[in-house]
Amino acid sequence: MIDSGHILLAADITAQTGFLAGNGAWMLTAASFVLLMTPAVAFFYGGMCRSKSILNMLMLSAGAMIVVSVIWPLWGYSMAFGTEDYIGLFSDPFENFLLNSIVESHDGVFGVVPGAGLHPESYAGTIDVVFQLTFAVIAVALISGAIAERVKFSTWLIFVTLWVTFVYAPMAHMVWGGGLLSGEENSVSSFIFGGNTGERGKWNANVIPHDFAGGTVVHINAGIAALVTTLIIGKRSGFKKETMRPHNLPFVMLGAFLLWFGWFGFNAGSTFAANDGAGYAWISTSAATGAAALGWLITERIRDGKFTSLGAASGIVAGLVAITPAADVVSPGFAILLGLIAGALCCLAVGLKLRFNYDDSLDVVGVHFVGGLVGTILIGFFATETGMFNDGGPKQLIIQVLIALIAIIYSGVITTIITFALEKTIGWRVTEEEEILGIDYANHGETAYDFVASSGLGK
Amino acid sequence: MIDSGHILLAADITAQTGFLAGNGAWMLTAASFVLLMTPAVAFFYGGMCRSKSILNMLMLSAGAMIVVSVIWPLWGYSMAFGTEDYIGLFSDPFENFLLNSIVESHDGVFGVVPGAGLHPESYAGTIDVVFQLTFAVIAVALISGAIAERVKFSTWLIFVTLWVTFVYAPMAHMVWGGGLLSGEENSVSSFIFGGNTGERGKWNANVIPHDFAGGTVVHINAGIAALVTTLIIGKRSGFKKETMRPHNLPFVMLGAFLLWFGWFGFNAGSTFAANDGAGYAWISTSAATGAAALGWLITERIRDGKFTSLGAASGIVAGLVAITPAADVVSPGFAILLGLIAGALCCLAVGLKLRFNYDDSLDVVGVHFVGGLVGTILIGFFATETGMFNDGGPKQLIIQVLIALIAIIYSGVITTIITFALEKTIGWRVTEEEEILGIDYANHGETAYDFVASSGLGK
Amino acid sequence: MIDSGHILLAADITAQTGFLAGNGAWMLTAASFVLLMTPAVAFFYGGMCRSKSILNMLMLSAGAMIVVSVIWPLWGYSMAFGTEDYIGLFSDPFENFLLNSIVESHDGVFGVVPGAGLHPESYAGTIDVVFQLTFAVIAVALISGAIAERVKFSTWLIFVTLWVTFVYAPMAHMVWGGGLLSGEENSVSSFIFGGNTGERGKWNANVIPHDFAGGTVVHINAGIAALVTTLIIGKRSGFKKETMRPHNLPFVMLGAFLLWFGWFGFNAGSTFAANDGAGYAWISTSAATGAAALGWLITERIRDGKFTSLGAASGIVAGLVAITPAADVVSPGFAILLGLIAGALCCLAVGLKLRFNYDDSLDVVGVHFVGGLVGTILIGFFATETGMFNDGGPKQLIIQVLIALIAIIYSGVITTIITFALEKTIGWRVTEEEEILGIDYANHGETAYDFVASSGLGK
Amino acid sequence: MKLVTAIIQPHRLDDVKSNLELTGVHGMTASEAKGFGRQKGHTEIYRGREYAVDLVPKVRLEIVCDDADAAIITEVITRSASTGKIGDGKVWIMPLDDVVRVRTGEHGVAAI
Amino acid sequence: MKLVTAIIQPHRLDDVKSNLELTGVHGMTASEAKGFGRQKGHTEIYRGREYAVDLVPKVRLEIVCDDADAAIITEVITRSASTGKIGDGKVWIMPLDDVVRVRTGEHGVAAI
Amino acid sequence: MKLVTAIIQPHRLDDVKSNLELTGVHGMTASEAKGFGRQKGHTEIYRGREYAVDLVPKVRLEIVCDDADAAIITEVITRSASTGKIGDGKVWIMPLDDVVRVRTGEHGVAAI
Ligand SMILES: Nc1ncnc2c1ncn2[C@@H]1O[C@H](COP(=O)(O)OP(=O)(O)O)[C@@H](O)[C@H]1O
Ligand SMILES: Nc1ncnc2c1ncn2[C@@H]1O[C@H](COP(=O)(O)OP(=O)(O)O)[C@@H](O)[C@H]1O
Ligand SMILES: Nc1ncnc2c1ncn2[C@@H]1O[C@H](COP(=O)(O)OP(=O)(O)O)[C@@H](O)[C@H]1O
Repeated sequence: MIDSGHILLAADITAQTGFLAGNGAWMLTAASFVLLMTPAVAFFYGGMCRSKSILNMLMLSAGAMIVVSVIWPLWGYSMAFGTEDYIGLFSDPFENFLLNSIVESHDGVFGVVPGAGLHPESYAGTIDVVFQLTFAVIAVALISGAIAERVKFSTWLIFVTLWVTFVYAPMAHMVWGGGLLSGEENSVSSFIFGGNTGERGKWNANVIPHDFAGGTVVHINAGIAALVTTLIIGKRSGFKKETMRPHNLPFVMLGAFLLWFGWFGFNAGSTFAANDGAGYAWISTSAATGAAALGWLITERIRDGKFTSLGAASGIVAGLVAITPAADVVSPGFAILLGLIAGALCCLAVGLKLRFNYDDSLDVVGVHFVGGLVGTILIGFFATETGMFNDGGPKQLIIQVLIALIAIIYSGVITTIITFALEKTIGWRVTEEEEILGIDYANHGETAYDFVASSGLGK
Repeated sequence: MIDSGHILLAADITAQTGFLAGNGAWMLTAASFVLLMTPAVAFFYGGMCRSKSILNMLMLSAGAMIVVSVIWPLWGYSMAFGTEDYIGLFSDPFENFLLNSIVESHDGVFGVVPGAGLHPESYAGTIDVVFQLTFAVIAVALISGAIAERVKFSTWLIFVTLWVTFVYAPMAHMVWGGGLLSGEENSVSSFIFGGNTGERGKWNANVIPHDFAGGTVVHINAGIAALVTTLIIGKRSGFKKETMRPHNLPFVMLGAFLLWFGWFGFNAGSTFAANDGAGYAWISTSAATGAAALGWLITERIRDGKFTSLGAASGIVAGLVAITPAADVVSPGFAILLGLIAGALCCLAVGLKLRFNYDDSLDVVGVHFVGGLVGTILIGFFATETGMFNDGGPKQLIIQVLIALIAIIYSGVITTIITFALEKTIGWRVTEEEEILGIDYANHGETAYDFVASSGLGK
Repeated sequence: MIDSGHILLAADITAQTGFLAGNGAWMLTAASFVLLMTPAVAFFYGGMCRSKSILNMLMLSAGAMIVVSVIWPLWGYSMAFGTEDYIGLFSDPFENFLLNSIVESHDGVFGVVPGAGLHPESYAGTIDVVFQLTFAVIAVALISGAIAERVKFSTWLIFVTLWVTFVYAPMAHMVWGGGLLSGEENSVSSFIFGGNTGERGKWNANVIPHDFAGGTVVHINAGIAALVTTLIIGKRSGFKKETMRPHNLPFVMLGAFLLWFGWFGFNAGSTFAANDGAGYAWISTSAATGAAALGWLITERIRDGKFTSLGAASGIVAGLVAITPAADVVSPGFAILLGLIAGALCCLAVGLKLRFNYDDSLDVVGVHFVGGLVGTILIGFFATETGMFNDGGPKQLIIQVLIALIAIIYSGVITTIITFALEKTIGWRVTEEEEILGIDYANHGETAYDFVASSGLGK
Repeated sequence: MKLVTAIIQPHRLDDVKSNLELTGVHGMTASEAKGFGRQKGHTEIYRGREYAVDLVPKVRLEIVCDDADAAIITEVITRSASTGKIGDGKVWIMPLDDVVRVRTGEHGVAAI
Repeated sequence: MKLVTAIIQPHRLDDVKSNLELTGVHGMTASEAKGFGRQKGHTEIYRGREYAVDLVPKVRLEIVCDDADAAIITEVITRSASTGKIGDGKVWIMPLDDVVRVRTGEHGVAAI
Repeated sequence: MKLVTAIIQPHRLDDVKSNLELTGVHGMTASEAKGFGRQKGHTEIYRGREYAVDLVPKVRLEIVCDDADAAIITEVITRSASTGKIGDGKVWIMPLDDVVRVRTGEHGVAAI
């Protein structure tokens, strides 16, 4: 007699672990792509500063990569994606301190995510750590654009540590780790719209907030933090008097191109599987990005008479940001519409800082905060099943606005506390004279370029 | 009693969908790599222009990415890879308008390509859309090198739309979508060499034109379009009087390096599966590329006495182009030979424009047209089974020459019509004065670099 | 009666080949990533030279890519990974000349590695060729940093050929191909510590030297070769008199960032499977890299008072190098420790050349040799099961020191012979006048940048 | 006629320029320069090695003017460029034989 | 001896240079400069903000010559550099005490 | 007072500078220049096309000094900059009316 159960099982496990390899391959790739986005941001921002500040700009991003690479395995991942939940805000930083339970194999097998069982969306737990790591890196790196050309590098390193610990990891937990802003039983959404316990004790919320790849967790979060820090830290010497044009627009373009590339890891990676859904997210992402660049360029052409390259680069980023929360739930047509709207709005939004007189130096608020908000809210209209334009009623819209608001408040408050604490202790700014001479020399004792050394004039 | 059929089926489906993940992972990656090739082209070309034109050069490529990202999901993919065929030239643009049938899942499952059934070469249909999208982007972006430093950005955006619609999508359909230049029943090849209907009604042509990853569809096509557009649009002010040296050769190298990198997606991705064939294509690609760079460098050394870096970069690209149609059917030895020939020939070919007095500014004709032709034709000699040097007789060679010819005629004629139409309506060129002052300022109101702002001389 | 064996088998094979796709997808990606590391090195080094030498620096790396792409399929792979072993040093270069047996499919199926049977770590043999190719390319490219700004390009091309043939391929064979420095029966380790023949005739060594991704094969090997070549070739004109500052630090950062990115292919690819182990290696790699950059920056801050960007870039590379041999056997905690140590030590080590008066121009010895050594030796302390800090006793440490020593001697001796032979025949150096005027013009007849052509002063 | 040449701190250029315009100077030529003097340069550090940069960025201004205006122009520049710190620069005045406007061929004061 | 200094439009350099060679001038020194004058600059736009660039790229030429040649050199430059558009530049002539050729140490006219 | 202007080979700058310091010169202004003269430029090759670069990189030095020092400064520069090869450059001396130190407003020799 043959043991059919056993046959099925054996074949099945092998087969299912076949998925592990496929999904793992894509998630390893996606994690690498997302890691590359931070250097991309570095060049996007670096090209936009003056030539006396590019090294520092690159170093702010590099500093984020360096510090978060160390603290994420220490306690960051554990705080965001541990199993215990503290009042919906974060999980235990010591549960997986130094990833101890994740990097231990049990009978030669490491754990997989999501959940415990093997299914077509599973992949190795160690890979999840690295994928999530790269999101934390870029989130904090984004903030640096708002406070460019004026802050002490040492203060920044400490800020990165505190912000990832007290703002990013909790926010990731709240939205993606089953906390307050998720659709779990103890979430705001369940509190308002209710839900019920389904089979196997799984909670089914009536309305589930949607943040596919980080519109709230990454962009609204970093965007509001950018606003707060620049308000506290203050303006650059010469703000609004000098125009401070970008010193190297090809670098800005390089950054935007690499962001576009890396963002496929960000969005198509956020399906956690190399399946049709990933392809779907890739399509939305590129459609929205192209449309947003068009939206920005057209707005510029009407207002200023030119299609600028800085506008194209900015529009690309605005589109990528806006589609981030929505890439898995908007059809290609709505993706294009969402992109057009985001591009035009962000183009107008970058002017706000002049009106309201805050020095968001490289427009993190105008692009990431506004873009993130646009995408998060438009889900309420465009989402395939739950959006108002798809007969979904207003509930999705309401919850989208709500999670955005709560995220703004949480991030705004905690970032304020951190930034103030640093201001009052070690201080944020280099001296005005150092700033005028160039932050590169002040912080790093270096200057970026020397094209004339061969002429003997380099020294 | 156990139901063995069911066991087999269950295990089998799970297993086969295991492939989906593996192939999907590679195809998502490959698509991202190919998308990166367009920025690579942008820097390859941008470094070659004068410093007053680099932004525009980058924008021509960015414009291609932006526009095609929007029109491909609208009607482009449908025209190229729909199921209906119109006189072998294209398929119905409305069949899959906005990808409507592709992004709809049926019982939770999206379609796969190729074909309907699951087999080891299957992968998700949504991923096919994005992989094909990236080819359309780079094909049209390549053309920009021929008309560098002188055209209006707005005209270019319209050209991109028309060319992808009326030239690229049809060409992709003809060769890869079962049209005139394929091996299907209604193809030129079947008309000439015949064929027969095999099992399950599948057509078996006696001779099948071979264009693995786009020697004809991308390179010959873009190359001839480049020639046509530059002839119609005319020369740059100062052509042949001034030498117009590259302003940033490290950018040219950066572009060439990124092209080499991205091209693994182009070629190893064109097996549509993460299998041995992909590895095989990777081997041919790198072998031919190395050999072509050597071929170009040696030719230069003999003729000019130096191994130039521009030559190395150009040779790399020439090799990548030439191996594109052939990477799956030439042995490593023949790949090296093919590369050497392509490198040497392209090195000589870039001089033609001076003799025949057309301003193919950055040598799109000399590299892509000639390189694509070399690879397409050498298949007739080198191909593993059907090439003359492998006892294959002359039929493959004849069909290769034929499809190249037909592609040249089709692309040449339609591109001429489009280019002329634009010339007679909105016009192509900026004014001569604007051109001399710099296309960057004329089109975009920007200048690329400002290394002296800190010296106060930036304004 | 159903044939359960058959069911199992059929399902199993399909399932297992499911792995092939998943692993293949990741290995194709990893190979592409590693290939990108050589351009990354090119920019890392290129930015560090003076503006009159960057093209040459880029060309030394490009030359490595070009030449090795051709010789690897010819005889390189066969020498390193063939089945025959010659006195533990290399295998038969003609066994797989032009990869003849690898690119031939047998009954439609190409071979897989590792081993003959299909198991979850299998992937296509053709993909192994390309993955290994990329390692050979970067190993030789690294050396170029030590002899920057002064050597003839033609001599370099010949050196690349000889070094990969007589140093790299044998070293890869010795460590990874079952040679002297492996754990096989005929290895040094088995000679000293013994072992026994296990089931199915497989040899089990008592102590197995550990070089995960190339601490010995790539970094110690290239590092010692760098020292030897610079000693023989001699110093740059002006060494120690002029300080020769980096001309383009953003390029240095670009290189370091791309190295970090590509290194995930290097390390996470060296598990040869898209599994948890790959994620594990990714975690160690990023943790050690972040920590090493911190280690370098802190050392600099204490000694020089500044956190330099060149220091951050160098620390990143030092960390990547040091974790390379160890990434699969150190816990995240030890990875951080290893990184800190490597960063600090390498920071101090780059000063040695001034004390001992050799012109290791861009610090290949200080970073790759020292970093590779640190990682290789610390395995003896930190390794999960065999390290002294994990109750492993001193045997692992002893064997690690030993393989490092043998590698140093082998590489040192053969590189000396090759370098001397070239010195005495075609010669290495351009003339001093050419060197002062700039190696770019001397070797390539070009200059890198022309930002002023529009001012008419470019010529 | 005179040629007034001024070596000034780069960040003073804007003020100098606008004050000169107020004084009625409608043309000048500027260029990059590197100064060497009492003001010491700075030290950059690359992989632990110090690199002394003793040439300091300056801007050179050249203004052709009528004999009578030289003094006042010198005065305006000196006043607007001065920060009181070492390294503020120099102004010097040279005699000119003639000046020509390229566009028209006009000579002398008419060409300024 | 005289020093003739010319500020010209960058794109006229080639013509000026070849015409000077025809006139028998075998040496000169050129450098980058930025001009400010009647010719207005341009406005660049970055994220909607305008950025006025009022310094215009120019080339400065310096030619040391015998007293007798100054006029003709000035004439040749003026003629070859002129496009008739505002911004064509200036030429000015200054007296020199002496000139030395570095290579040989020759003084005066022999050094030119 | 005098203005000594020197056009020299870029790689001689370090030596010239230190010798001038030894001679007691404590200030000078340097700038990039491109020379055209007997020394011929070089030919670069791009995709087979030759590109003649006939402007050679030079450094221009300007030193304001007391009348009495002009000759010795000229002498020191000439000596330290000379390599004996064509293209070593020129030094020329011009009369100055006055010089002012921006920081203090001092005039004449006191300002140097
Ligand atoms: N003798 C000189 N000849 C020409 N330029 C000089 C001379 N001395 C100083 N300079 C220029 O003036 C600048 C300021 O001089 P410095 O001695 O540093 O300060 P200060 O003039 O305030 O005493 C220098 O950087 C240099 O460009
Ligand atoms: N007074 C001046 N002193 C020095 N250079 C001047 C002066 N006036 C003009 N220039 C130079 O001549 C250039 C052309 O002058 P501009 O007034 O624009 O036109 P034009 O000389 O044709 O009337 C300016 O850009 C500037 O470089
Ligand atoms: N008549 C001139 N006026 C101004 N500068 C000159 C003149 N002749 C030569 N020069 C400068 O001197 C440099 C050297 O002159 P060149 O004729 O090449 O060699 P040499 O002075 O050794 O004979 C030139 O590159 C140029 O910068």
